[in-house]
Amino acid sequence: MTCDHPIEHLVTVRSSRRLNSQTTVLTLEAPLIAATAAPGQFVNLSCDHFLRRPIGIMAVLRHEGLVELGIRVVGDGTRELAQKRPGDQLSVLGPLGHGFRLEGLQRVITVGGGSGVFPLFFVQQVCRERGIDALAVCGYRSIDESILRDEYAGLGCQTLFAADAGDLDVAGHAADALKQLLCQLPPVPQTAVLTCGPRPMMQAVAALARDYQLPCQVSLEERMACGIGVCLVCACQVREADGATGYQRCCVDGPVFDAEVVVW
Amino acid sequence: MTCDHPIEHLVTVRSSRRLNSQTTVLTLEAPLIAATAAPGQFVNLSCDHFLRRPIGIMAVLRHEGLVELGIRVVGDGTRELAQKRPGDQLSVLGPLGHGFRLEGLQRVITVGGGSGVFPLFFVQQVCRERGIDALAVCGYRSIDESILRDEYAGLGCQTLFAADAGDLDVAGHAADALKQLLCQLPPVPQTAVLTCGPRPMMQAVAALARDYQLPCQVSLEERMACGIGVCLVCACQVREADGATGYQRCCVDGPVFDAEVVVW
Amino acid sequence: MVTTAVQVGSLSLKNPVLAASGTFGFGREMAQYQDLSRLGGICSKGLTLRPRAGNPPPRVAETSCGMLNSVGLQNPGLDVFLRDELPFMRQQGCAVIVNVAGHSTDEYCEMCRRLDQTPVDAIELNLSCPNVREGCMLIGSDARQIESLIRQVKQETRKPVWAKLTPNVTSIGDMALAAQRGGADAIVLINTLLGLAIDYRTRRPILGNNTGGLSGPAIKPVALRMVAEVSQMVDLPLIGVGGIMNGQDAIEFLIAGASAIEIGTASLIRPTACTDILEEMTALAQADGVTDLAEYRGTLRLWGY
Amino acid sequence: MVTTAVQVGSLSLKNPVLAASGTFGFGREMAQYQDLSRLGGICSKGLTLRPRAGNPPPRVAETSCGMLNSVGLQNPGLDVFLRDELPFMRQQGCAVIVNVAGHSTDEYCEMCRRLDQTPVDAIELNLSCPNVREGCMLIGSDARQIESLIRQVKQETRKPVWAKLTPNVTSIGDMALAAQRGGADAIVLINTLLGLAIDYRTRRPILGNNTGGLSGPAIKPVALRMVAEVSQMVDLPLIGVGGIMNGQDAIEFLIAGASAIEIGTASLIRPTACTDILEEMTALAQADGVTDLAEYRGTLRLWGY
Ligand SMILES: Cc1cc2nc3c(=O)[nH]c(=O)nc-3n(C[C@H](O)[C@H](O)[C@H](O)COP(=O)(O)OP(=O)(O)OC[C@H]3O[C@@H](n4cnc5c(N)ncnc54)[C@H](O)[C@@H]3O)c2cc1C
Ligand SMILES: Cc1cc2nc3c(=O)[nH]c(=O)nc-3n(C[C@H](O)[C@H](O)[C@H](O)COP(=O)(O)OP(=O)(O)OC[C@H]3O[C@@H](n4cnc5c(N)ncnc54)[C@H](O)[C@@H]3O)c2cc1C
Ligand SMILES: Cc1cc2nc3c(=O)[nH]c(=O)nc-3n(C[C@H](O)[C@H](O)[C@H](O)COP(=O)(O)O)c2cc1C
Ligand SMILES: Cc1cc2nc3c(=O)[nH]c(=O)nc-3n(C[C@H](O)[C@H](O)[C@H](O)COP(=O)(O)O)c2cc1C
Ligand code: FES
Ligand code: FES
Repeated sequence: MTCDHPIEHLVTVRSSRRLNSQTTVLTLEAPLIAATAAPGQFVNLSCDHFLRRPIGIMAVLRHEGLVELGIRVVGDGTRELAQKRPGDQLSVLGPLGHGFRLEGLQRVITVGGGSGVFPLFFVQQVCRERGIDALAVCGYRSIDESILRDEYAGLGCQTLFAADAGDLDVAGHAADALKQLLCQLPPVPQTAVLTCGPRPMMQAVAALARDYQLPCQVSLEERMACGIGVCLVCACQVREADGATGYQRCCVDGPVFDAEVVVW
Repeated sequence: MTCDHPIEHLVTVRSSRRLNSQTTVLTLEAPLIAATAAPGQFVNLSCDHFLRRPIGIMAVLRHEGLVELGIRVVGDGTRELAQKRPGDQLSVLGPLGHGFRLEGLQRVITVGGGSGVFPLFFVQQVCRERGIDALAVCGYRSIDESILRDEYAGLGCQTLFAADAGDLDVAGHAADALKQLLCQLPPVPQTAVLTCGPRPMMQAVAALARDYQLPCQVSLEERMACGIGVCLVCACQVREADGATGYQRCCVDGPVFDAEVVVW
Repeated sequence: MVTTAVQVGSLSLKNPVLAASGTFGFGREMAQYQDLSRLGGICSKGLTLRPRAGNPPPRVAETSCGMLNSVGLQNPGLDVFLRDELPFMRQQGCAVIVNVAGHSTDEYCEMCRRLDQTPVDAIELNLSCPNVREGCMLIGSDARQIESLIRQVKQETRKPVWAKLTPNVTSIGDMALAAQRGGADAIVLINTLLGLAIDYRTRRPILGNNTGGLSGPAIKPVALRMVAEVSQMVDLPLIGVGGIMNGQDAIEFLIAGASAIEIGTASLIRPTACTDILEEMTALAQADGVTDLAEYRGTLRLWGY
Repeated sequence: MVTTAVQVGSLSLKNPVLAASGTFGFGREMAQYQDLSRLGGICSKGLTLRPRAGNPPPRVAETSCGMLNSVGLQNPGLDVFLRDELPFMRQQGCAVIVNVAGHSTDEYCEMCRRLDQTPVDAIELNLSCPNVREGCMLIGSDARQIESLIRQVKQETRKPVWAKLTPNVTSIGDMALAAQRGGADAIVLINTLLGLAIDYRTRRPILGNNTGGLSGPAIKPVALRMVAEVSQMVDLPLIGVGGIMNGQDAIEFLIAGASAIEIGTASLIRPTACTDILEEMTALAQADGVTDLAEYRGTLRLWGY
């Protein structure tokens, strides 16, 4: 029980790639994280502020020992992270959390909204590695705010892009695009819907999956401190086995939960 | 009364020159400060810590608009300042305080101890500009800890270097060297002793000056916050005109005081 | 354009930004760096009846996101203030609030009586200085003494009397209620938290007075809580102070229930903090579509109520 | 080699570093990242007699050099703790301190009675949780209730009883004296300061519970002051907590009078904070020529005394 499992890593920024005015992909030299991370897991990054910032893992390059993170600037911490330059160092805890469960699945449909497309890209990467059939739905506000479109298109699977503004494949939310996809899709056993994005979008996706009797996993966000399960500040309300509701820790019991247990 | 006199300057580091393991000279692009600074004045520098750090002005290059600061690393704030690189920016308040009074002097003897030699170098610079005869005494722990020796030697005036360790001109403190100097020095009217360094050294220098009936000005250090006279935290005990002791503000009433008023 | 004028009881301020006591002197030095007529007002350095030398140095210790001070009310005394400083302050074109501290009820009363005859806009009773042994914080930690002091002081002056409270109490609400009962015209929250810093090498307190008052962003959450707590309990105008460093902080205090705010330690880091913060407030309001800063006041919507 | 063993009353600790309650869980997660036998001890997450779900999220708000939490004593209840967690904690090779909170004296007593029969090393009475409406901080803000609670609890158990006090009081000394009169074996200073954070856009408190407890380096000066103040007033061993982020901070608390220290929020930023800080303490001691960490205790030399 008293192993010295390294959880804190001092990592160097390899490169930084700006996607648009609000979003940046950071590539970190973090071989230990790259070696063990599973899709849906996240890291907790130091910045100039008091608390760390949780960011999902977008992709790993295992051989190069690199980890990619997609960062959307919403406040001072993410702004600072998006401004990191090659050679900068930061302290990273990870990989953290309970990711998506892919075991036993034959087909996966990822449904991402906004920066939710980042961690789902890692799901796609792993599905390819494991030979799981995978389709993708990505929703954005508009073509201008769309991100990772080339990367998703490059996956070579069926991919639908939706935009509220109507300037991509489907006009509407990611859930609308998912509906369109599910209508035409021949049923395959062991199909699951995995979703990440704004809460109302995930709720709509979960409802749709339920209608189609597909299991659904959702990646929740909650304000965190430790990220490792000791402080209980990241409580998510879930339905327990006995039907009562209770709190689970987003950081270690999640961030990925079965849609069925989530109390929306 | 409602002028907008700029007191805060966002300045860029032009260069940084390491003198020894503990001391660095920073050159800042600060034309407004360079234009108006007088010897004995200081600046208050932003760093990663909550309060600014007061640092004396070591020299100005008025034509280039540059200000030189000599920084001795004693804690986290000075460590960070000493690590600044060309191009880094920092917020600087200055020039601040009441410097040395050179008006009417015909000869000046500067007596510096340790990092006290920094601000006195600026005195020497201005004495040359104004045609005031100036001599210098610089005291250090040892030759290894000595700083600005070439610069002082390059002034072309009589300069004595003292070291406790005995490995420079005079074995002993700066006050011992001053004594040696005063013994051999033909008296000149309007001579003053200006000193900066550790408090006990300045006290000894002041006593010696008194013995020789020379006016003496000392540059005091006190913990500061605002540096501009509004918070009263930088109290120095002085003897008032009526003989009673009271507090004056190191930052604006000083940092340079007549040795006569200082309560040691 | 954003309307900035606010009322603190009967006193009209051109905007809600006041310079806090003890971090702005009497405005003289600050006037070199900014146009003081842009401020809502200035609270003088804390005054006592007779001159005070203050505490032995060092008087400041840096802490994480804050500082301790132990100035101990160094001031020239009321007479010198009235003669040498008030005329200058009065000329600056903003409200003049005089911060007064006494050893005893009598001293507070005498100072207020004398100030009644002067052109000051309001009297801020410092019931909260942690750096002097006598009076002040002792009175300010006891609801009965607060009430009785204010009641007596109010007999001596028709000027608005503001009660500046200390956070070093079990129930700030009880102290505020006492101030209200005594007849205070406004409540100022908060003065500094009592703290200690140690030099681990010398094993000595850093401050010559051993302890000092903690100010700066470190205390903002405590100040904000006290403003929100008191705003639910009393009907008086509140003035929020504690760790305000920028326009957003200032607006948070208005939302919590303050009619005006005071800027303390921020002025020590940045001499133009008061005027900068006012500009930031109006810029944020504009971006928010708020046309009058007073609209923010007390708009905090608590959860579950 | 630096001797690290310290005594807290009758309890011997292999070193003065304890993990504070609420920031270390029951040690299970932390055991993955460090050898817990290197610690002096672990204080359990605050326990109540019956399971508690805790407060609605969000439960954390970042502040300048600190954070607010409003967990609200989420815990599985004493029974589940004794069955599922205590055996694991007991195996880690360090002292086990159980942090207990009750709605009422009866609950505190019942929990202590039950803990008396278990292999825990000490009971830390949480008289200071700012995040629950009942009991706890209310009791902890009233000297009489503190005294009477501890007196009754001491009837129920022979385990050392530590009183963990809240800083949200007018006189921490009075509370500590009351704990001493009641028969406490040690005093733990401090729990969190009550604070508020506001989202200025939504005009809502950030925390689902509206207010929360402020912890981290922001509060260190207050904690240090309270330890020094209480150490001059009571004869009990003190345990210092509040904003300790490194070995130097920890030693400052020893100098102020603490026999041991607890690391809270630092563990959330850095999972190995407790073991790191112990290492830093011994390295500093070595550099100082101090051969026994206990030598630091209470060596603060105040000015002017
Ligand atoms: C498991 C998880 C995975 C995430 N993955 C990504 C990702 O891949 N890409 C990405 O751009 N963002 C991601 N986020 C959101 C990201 O953590 C926040 O945007 C970020 O913390 C905001 O910090 P800030 O300083 O910019 O904003 P501020 O609003 O200034 O932050 C203030 C405080 O609130 C917290 N906070 C604010 N928004 C959030 C939020 N949405 N979730 C959690 N805490 C928040 C901050 O961590 C900080 O403590 C993820 C969040 C979680 C919980
Ligand atoms: C008028 C004046 C001129 C100075 N000129 C120079 C100079 O030219 N070169 C130089 O190297 N140093 C100079 N100093 C000293 C310098 O300000 C301190 O060494 C520096 O503030 C230490 O900061 P720190 O973070 O490294 O140390 P820390 O000890 O970590 O600082 C903690 C706090 O104490 C204050 N403090 C610590 N030591 C001093 C000190 N000696 N004087 C004032 N405040 C202190 C810091 O400013 C800070 O607020 C001067 C000080 C004054 C008052
Ligand atoms: C150096 C200093 C001196 C102070 N002097 C006084 C004073 O004389 N009277 C007073 O009521 N408050 C005084 N205060 C308290 C401030 O006015 C203010 O209430 C407190 O610092 C919290 O606000 P801040 O965090 O913005 O500084 C002083 C504060 C500082 C930092
Ligand atoms: C998330 C969190 C949960 C806490 N839970 C408890 C608790 O259950 N019982 C308790 O006595 N103190 C609790 N505390 C208080 C800490 O034990 C400690 O007293 C306080 O945080 C100050 O120390 P620090 O600044 O090192 O965190 C909690 C603190 C935090 C941050
Ligand atoms: S963030 Fe601490 S338990 Fe989840
Ligand atoms: S540092 Fe503020 S008055 Fe001198």
